[in-house]
Amino acid sequence: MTAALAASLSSQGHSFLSPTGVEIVFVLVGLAVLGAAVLTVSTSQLVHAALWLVVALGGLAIEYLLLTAEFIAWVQVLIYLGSVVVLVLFGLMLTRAPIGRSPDADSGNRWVALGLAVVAAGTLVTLVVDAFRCTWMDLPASGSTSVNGSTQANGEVLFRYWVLPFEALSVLLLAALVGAIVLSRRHREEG
Amino acid sequence: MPPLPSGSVGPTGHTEHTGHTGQSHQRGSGHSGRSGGSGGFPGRGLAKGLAVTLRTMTRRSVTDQYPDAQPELPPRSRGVIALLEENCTVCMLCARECPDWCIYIDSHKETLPAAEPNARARTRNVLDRFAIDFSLCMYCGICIEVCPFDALFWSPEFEYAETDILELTHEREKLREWMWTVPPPPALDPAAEEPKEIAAARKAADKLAAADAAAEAAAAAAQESAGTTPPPGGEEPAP
Amino acid sequence: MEARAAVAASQQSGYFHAYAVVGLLAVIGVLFVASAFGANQLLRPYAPTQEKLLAYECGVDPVGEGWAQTQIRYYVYAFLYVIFAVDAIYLFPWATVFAKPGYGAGTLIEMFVFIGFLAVGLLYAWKKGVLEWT
Amino acid sequence: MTTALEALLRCVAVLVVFLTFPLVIGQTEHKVMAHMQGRLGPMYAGGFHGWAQLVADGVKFAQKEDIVPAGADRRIFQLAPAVALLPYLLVLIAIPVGPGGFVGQALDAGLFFVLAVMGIGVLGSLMAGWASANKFSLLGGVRSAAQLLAYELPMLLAAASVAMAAGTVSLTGILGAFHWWWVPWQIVGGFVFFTSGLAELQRPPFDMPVADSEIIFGAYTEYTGLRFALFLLSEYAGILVLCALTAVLFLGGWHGPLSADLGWLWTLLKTFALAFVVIWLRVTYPRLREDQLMRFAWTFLIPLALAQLALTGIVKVVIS
Repeated sequence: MTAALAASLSSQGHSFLSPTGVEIVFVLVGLAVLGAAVLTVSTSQLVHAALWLVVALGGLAIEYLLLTAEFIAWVQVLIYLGSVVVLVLFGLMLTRAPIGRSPDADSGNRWVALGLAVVAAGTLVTLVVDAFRCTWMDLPASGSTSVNGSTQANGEVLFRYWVLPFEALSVLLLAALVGAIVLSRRHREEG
Repeated sequence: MPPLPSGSVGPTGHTEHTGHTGQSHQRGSGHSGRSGGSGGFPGRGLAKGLAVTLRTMTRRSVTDQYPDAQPELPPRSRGVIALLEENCTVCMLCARECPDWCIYIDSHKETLPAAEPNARARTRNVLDRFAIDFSLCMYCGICIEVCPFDALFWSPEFEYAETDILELTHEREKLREWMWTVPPPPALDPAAEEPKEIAAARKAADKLAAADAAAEAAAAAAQESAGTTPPPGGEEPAP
Repeated sequence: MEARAAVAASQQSGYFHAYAVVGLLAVIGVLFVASAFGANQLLRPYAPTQEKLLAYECGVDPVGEGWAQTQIRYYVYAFLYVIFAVDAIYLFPWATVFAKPGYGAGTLIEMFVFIGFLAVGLLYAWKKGVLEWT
Repeated sequence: MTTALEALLRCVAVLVVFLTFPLVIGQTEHKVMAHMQGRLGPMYAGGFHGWAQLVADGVKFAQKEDIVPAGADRRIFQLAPAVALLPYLLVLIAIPVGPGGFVGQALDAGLFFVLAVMGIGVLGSLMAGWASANKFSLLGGVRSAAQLLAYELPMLLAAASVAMAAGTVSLTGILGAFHWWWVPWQIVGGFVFFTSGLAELQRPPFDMPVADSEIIFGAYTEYTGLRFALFLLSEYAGILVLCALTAVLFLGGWHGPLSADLGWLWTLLKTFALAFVVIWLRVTYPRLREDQLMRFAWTFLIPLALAQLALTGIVKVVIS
């Protein structure tokens, strides 16, 4: 399979009519991510929702990989799976997530939420499609080891052109840090 | 608290904590633990701990390969309690002193006919049951200590595991059988004082012998009648 | 050098081939676990009793529900971690380029400024006693 | 087709290593721990010094009843061991053993991949802890999550230091750029990496999440049979991965005296020497308390890792 995949890659043209293995896998994983995401918001078991979120985020990481955004993919796994999800589970445990259904997990205005979600998704899709309509990005040619989304490529771009935002980010992170500490301390004084 | 001893332990004797180090007293002024101390570097205690385990690893292990090789038990090992039934007078001291109440004794009284016409008939306790429940016994040895007639002994035998806990109650036949495994009491030190019992027995035996000798001598003297002088009584002990 | 060339040759298809192999290993791993569970199902006895299915709490019947109040201060650590992890991620792309020609000391200082800000945050947390347990 | 076949072979080889090396480490632990305590350890199974003890254990585990507590969340409870185990299998493929492509699969972002995937394993503990419907399990699960959060960061920082030194995040690339003087240069980072790795694996003295004298066996309390065995396997596979990674990142992996053909031997030697250290530490030190654990990570390891980063950066810019 891999050989076929590689062969089809090397002779790849810009066409949706002859889908390559990568594109097929991309669509399949995308469907899985969609399913996991729907389950995340529709299940009435809190921890199950968090675990479905793990599946969705992990699937997204695979999508990144398929788009050759190697660096972002592993950041996704490291940050989102490794910590945000742990954080989510933490929160659930601290708020007494029971085993089994929690009937009060439904907020009651699910239709409003669904509408909002559809609007947001529509906006995003329109935006992305409109912005990159005919822009083709070459996935790596065979034989090259450097990928568009590799760590090094990211580093080059980041530290050559985007240094100031990068430094601003540190201030943002510092603000978040101080904010978290202040909030948690107030919480403790109250409790 | 750091995991290893620290605090106000004096410089001397600190090396004792490492157990069988075998090293001479290096100046152990630094207290172990992460804090380090005067003279030591931080983490000295941690390094010491590592050294101890590593050194132990290079030594021969002390494990007895038990089922393959019998262990060498020290004298007076507490394996199982043996009963010398003949010495038992059913005084019940052992059963009463047992902290676990694991000694069961049944007996009845028997009246012996009087030996002489004038004497009273005597009663004697006859042992019906003597059992020790080794599933309860905690091997404290109090019963053996309190027995005034030397009827209970430690035996070093320890292989009497059973698949049924009830089997661990050893009845008197079994307890009597254990007697055969009781080792002889250890020999005394060469210069030790003679045990009281032996001294008393010897004294009694000597007295008896002297009395016999005296009687014999008296008889001989009586036979040889008055003319001769009695034999010198120098060997006779003073009464 | 020959070896290097051989590596390059064997990795001709590069990126996608590499991750395809990783994916293949993932599939093999899942198959392994699944077959282990399957074989286990055939081998093992199944005799549940009510007592066996109780939660184990050192031999005492469980009291209350299977939920214990945990310390909220874990949560602060989790916050701290997320923020610092985001920071640490940036070290990797930086690490690959900062010593290359055209970057040099300037890039090093940029990163020091970045880390400096976060170190200030850590000091703040320390000072505020967040890192203390009690 | 040959490429596919070769890939399959490599994957199977990785699986075999994954299933046997942890057993070797486990048996070594049996023996080393015993001798460090003046004992002999297992002596019967297999005849010679009990070499087959873990095989026997495995057979026993496979035959035992698989109990799912009545109150448990069945699916998640059953899935948890697989989630804990598989990340280590995946990581193993990216670790280079010898020069010239002697690796499961070289990845460009190898270091990153390894760090990211290793972090997933803790989800298994967390799932197990929550799904068991047992107070002690839940405590254990939360503790292991807290431990991951505390120690992932110093690990990342220390790994970043190596990436800086080599100028790449590919594991083979790092080894290609290695010089012997990296060992003293990166020794602090190596210490931080190894220590936080130990803590992530929940090995003593960082075994708060399974503290058997306090919370029975933490998240794994309710597990029996094969699922329990898989959790144990994941622990020892974790030791293997951690030691191999430390050897590759900080001790030069396949680099060593003598001919380059023996590179794989050097990697193995270094890995097992580190595994010995893991066991040694377990025997020597008592368990840390939870607050000591947190303090150790945040106020000792992280500043140390940051200092190493600064040192690496300065030295690197100076010499380039």
